[in-house]
Amino acid sequence: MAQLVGVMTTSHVPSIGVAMDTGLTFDPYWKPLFDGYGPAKDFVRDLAPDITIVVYNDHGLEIFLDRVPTFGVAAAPEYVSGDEGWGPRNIPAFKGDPAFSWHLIEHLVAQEFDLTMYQELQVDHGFTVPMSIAFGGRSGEIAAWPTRVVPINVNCIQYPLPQPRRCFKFGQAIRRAIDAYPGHERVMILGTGGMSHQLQGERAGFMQPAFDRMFLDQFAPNPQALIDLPLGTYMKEAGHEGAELIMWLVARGAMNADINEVYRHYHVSASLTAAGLGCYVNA
Amino acid sequence: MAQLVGVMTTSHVPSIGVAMDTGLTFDPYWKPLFDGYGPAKDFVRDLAPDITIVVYNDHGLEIFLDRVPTFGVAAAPEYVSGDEGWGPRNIPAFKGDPAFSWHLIEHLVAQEFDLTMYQELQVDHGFTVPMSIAFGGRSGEIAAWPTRVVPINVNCIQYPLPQPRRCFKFGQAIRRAIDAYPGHERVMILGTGGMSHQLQGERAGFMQPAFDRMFLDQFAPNPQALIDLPLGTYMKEAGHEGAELIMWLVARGAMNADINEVYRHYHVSASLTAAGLGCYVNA
Amino acid sequence: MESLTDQIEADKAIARTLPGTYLFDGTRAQMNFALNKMGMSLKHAANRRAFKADERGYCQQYGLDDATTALVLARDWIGMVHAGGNIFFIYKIASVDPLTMQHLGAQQNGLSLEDFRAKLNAYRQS
Amino acid sequence: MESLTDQIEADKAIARTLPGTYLFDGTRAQMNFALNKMGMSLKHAANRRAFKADERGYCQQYGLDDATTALVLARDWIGMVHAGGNIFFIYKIASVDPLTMQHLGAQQNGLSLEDFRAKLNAYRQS
Ligand SMILES: [Fe+3]
Ligand SMILES: [Fe+3]
Repeated sequence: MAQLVGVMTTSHVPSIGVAMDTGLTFDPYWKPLFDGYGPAKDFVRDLAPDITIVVYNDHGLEIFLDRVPTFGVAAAPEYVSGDEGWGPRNIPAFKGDPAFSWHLIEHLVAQEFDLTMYQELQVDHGFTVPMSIAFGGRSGEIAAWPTRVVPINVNCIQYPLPQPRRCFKFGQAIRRAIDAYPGHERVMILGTGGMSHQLQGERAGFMQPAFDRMFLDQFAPNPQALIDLPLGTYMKEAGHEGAELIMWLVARGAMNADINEVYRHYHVSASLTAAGLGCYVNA
Repeated sequence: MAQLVGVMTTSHVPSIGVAMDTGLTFDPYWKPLFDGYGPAKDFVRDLAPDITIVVYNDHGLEIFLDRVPTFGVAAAPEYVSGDEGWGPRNIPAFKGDPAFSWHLIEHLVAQEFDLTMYQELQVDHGFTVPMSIAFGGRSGEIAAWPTRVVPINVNCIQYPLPQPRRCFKFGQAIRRAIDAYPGHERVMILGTGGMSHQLQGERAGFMQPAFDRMFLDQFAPNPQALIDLPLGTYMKEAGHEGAELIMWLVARGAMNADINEVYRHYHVSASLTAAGLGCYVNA
Repeated sequence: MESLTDQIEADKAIARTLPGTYLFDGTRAQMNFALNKMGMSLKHAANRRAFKADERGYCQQYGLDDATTALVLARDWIGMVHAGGNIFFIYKIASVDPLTMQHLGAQQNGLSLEDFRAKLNAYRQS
Repeated sequence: MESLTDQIEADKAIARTLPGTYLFDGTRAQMNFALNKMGMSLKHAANRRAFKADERGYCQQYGLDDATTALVLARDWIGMVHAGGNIFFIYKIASVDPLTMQHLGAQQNGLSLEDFRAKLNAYRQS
């Protein structure tokens, strides 16, 4: 069977992508953030995943308000960085794994998750920035991705978002599907989004490091405390867009009850976003 | 609270729409089918629903294989008949009820159904033909629809389809949402699709009246027997496309355990499809 | 205890072993995406006109391989199904002619339209 | 026992009572669909060029009302949010100029860019 070898969680912010793509990672503003990514890159390199499941949300590249899916799983042979309005990122295309994706889809629908199934999908900064952080060099540079990918998108733009509890269960179901895959692939999950940030309204720029630190403290030993929080509380404590933290809960749900935190980094801020990162393995 | 006043279930076939729209309903081939619709029209007229929830599947009008949702609920102000390849049907537009639709969406996502939410949607024969059967005159003719509508689509074109069990639970969740609506609307559910038919492969034209009659016999008193059948069995006994019967199970799930069958009609065949219809009320 | 995978495979196996049936799952959905996409495009009247004006060119524009293009030009429905066509998308090709689903059913069965209709009508006795 | 509706309403009430926050639920999603659709269209470079060439005409083409068109022309981000704009779709309008999310944050706060950046940087102490 395939094996879940580890999880990395990280914020995703367009300007982190811009900093990487325009050579600003040694700039005084950005250096503390990128310095903090080093050990995570080592962690991911040592995990050497054959397949990386990226749990992210689309921010208006592929999903508009005419049709918003709660959960989507993609099964395309390839995914490219799309144009969100400021041109696509100049990065290599991502190779998919349709056989693994369809296995996931079949096992998730059988477990009563009402997915949208994609055979064509472009990916936005929510996907590409975490991939560059995880797999790219100091400035995100990379000639070819050393892993196949499965994009899984979660609705974070239009209420009702899926409940934290549902996201955690979704992760549990993903894990069952990984364990049931008849291959020997090493699988990593990249949980993205958050931490505290708000982009819209007079409250734009709101962050709350105390809440983020609580979230990071509870994530490994006591996820139940995080699952029990209502979405409204996420929006209150982490900002209207900080509710993206539900995607970290998908990744947590896929892990064992007991996990070890290998590395943590927290930096305020990347533009309007409090940038957190964690590396975890099953205990 | 709003009230579920009744359910009608019916097959949906493009050629039934063509027969209505081209004045063929008194033609010897079509007359027995349309004669059978009469009592159902009376049933629906007496129910006088303010809102009709139409559970149907899209057949390549709005949904292509690039992006297939398992369950979708629409919240548009209006829905028009779309062009499936032979021109749109010349029928009035359907008025939506966004407030009711959003209530449904919020209550379904809270019950862990991972919906796709639509704010723009055209409807195909899967939706329009049952509406004409239920609300139109002898030949489907109608000047304006006497009900607001909520389209709910269910994936019936790409495996994995949702399991029969999941469809029934979806119906149960829809019922809870109807009961929780703070209005006095009379709500009808129109469950569409089936009965036995197969369109693709050398087995095209397959029908199985014995299975359909069993399904109709069990539908009211013993839906559990139908829920327990795997999807593969539906495809075997009712044909590859006959698995659309899962949408009848959504409607059944929304009703009480005890229901009364008010009317039943079964006609073999409308083109390649065994055409069944049922009218039900809670006991 | 039967595993989740066993349940899924058992379910698919029923449909996969039916004669003349091609379970439209992920495997088939990938098989000829271009053909189905071309069919889907014909929901637009302007595209139907373009297809009629130059069927071969239209197929090439949608990236169909030569074998699939030949099936489209020959209106070989069962061939298209074997090649990964989904009935709802290839039916849009038929609608251009226009042909009905009965024509597609007859051709897939290797029957004349008349014989296929007789076969359908025979169910009335059952 | 708290009903499902009570739970949903309680959840939304938290977000709805936050100062300077506009829960993007169905009510807001309906409020100005045209504005968000226009913003979404700017993911295509050709549309960005068309917008730049004639902003007012472009807004009219997407069915924006006069009040909303005025907000777009004035780059009044907080006005657009109040009018039902979703930040991810109106951000595509900003990207044409180009402005960054910091510009939008500053304007929504009624601050200069410099003061807004100072506000963000102040979180480093916490
Ligand atoms: Fe995000
Ligand atoms: Fe159908």
